[in-house]
Amino acid sequence: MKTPANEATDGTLAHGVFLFLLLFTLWLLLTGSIDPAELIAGAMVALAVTLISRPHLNIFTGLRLTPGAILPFLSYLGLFLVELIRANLDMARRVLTPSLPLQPALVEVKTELQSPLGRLILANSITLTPGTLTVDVLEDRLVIHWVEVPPGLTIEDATRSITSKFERHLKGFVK
Amino acid sequence: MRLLADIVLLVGAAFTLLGALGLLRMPDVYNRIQAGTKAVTLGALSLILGIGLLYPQWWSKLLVIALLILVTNPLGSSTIARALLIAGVKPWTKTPTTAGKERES
Amino acid sequence: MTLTLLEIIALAILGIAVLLSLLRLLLGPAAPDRVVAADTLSVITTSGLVVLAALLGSPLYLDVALIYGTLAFVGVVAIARAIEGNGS
Amino acid sequence: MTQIELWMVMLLALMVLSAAVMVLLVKNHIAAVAAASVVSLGLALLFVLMRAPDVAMTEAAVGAGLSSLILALALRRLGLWRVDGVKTQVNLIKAKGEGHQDA
Repeated sequence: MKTPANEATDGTLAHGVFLFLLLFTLWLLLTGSIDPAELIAGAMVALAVTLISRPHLNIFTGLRLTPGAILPFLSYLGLFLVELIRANLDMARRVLTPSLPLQPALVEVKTELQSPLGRLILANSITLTPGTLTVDVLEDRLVIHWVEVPPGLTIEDATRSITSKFERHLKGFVK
Repeated sequence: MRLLADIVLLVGAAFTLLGALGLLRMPDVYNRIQAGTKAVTLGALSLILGIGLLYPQWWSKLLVIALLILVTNPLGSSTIARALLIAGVKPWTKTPTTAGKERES
Repeated sequence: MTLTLLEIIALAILGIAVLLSLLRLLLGPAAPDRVVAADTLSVITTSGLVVLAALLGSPLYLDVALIYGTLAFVGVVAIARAIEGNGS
Repeated sequence: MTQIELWMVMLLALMVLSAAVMVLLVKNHIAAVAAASVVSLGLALLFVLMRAPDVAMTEAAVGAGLSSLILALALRRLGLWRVDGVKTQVNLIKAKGEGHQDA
């Protein structure tokens, strides 16, 4: 899916190629056959969609399309799956405890990611990890609803314990 | 193979049930969104994994459905939560606390 | 396809989950609770459609799940935009 | 139709009927839109159980997507949405002693 051949610094051509490959892969997955007619039709449709939507679709420009981005992406996926399962066990424990151990509050954390795509992935990851739900994104801060807030919490503590572990990996492949 | 797929299906159904139970038991809207989103997402993913073990020839379409659920479900929940916060629904707190930097909206 | 005991149990658990979410939809003290319950029900239904496709043994039914998942998301976002109000 | 499918049809019929009755009874407009989308969800599942995937696809597209989109955007344009229990709104229904808390 990554295009190691395209290391263009400005990124427009590389991102166009990335969008084309993404749409073409989606076509292949949906049809589920590698008949030559299907391949040609899929390539034409994907090319048309890429050409039409590329000037208006800016969300993928946040991606870093270098070969070194693959390793952080894979380690991010691994961390995300582990956190997803931990979140569910944690939520199961809370739901099944008769007294409902909850101490919810809204907290704000800072993020260092600049691009909209990076913030989108970060917000999605936070929503699926233990006890947290992204409520709003304001400039470089995220408003988070936290199920169990430890007493005496500052914004740096919250940033460290919620976003840092994802940002370390995310910085490798998004801006 | 059949046994493994059945166990994965059972785990998925159990997580979905936990999500629905959380939806029923939690005290306010934001906590309900949390319980519903997390448990139901993992439940749907493992149900799809179990079906993929039963019918390996369907993997491509099942992969698309799994990615769709993984992307859209947290986004939809966050959108609802944001809309409720903008509309002025206050989150429930057990005791008035100054923990965290609370937001006056 | 013939079902094993474990699969029947899994189906029954899914049915109970649908019933509990439906209960929250019917009881929900205020409108936001009902919206959240409808959202959760739509995701449970998407996975339920996949299970039904396996039960009926035809990949045609997977397309229904795909379309349903996409359009339920669109509906949820539209409802959320309505809750936000007219840009106030 | 096997025994299991019969049980599923009964569950779905319960779901569709109760959601449809709720659309009529509930006072809040957005809650009614959400309940209407649940009705079309149950109908799509029923069509799948009756071996009609094309009808189910259309029902899913129109019922879950388009109708809730159009209704929600119309409600937004009309400004008919109020969150219960905030703002300065007096909850008249609750004051009269009826069961619903919806405004």
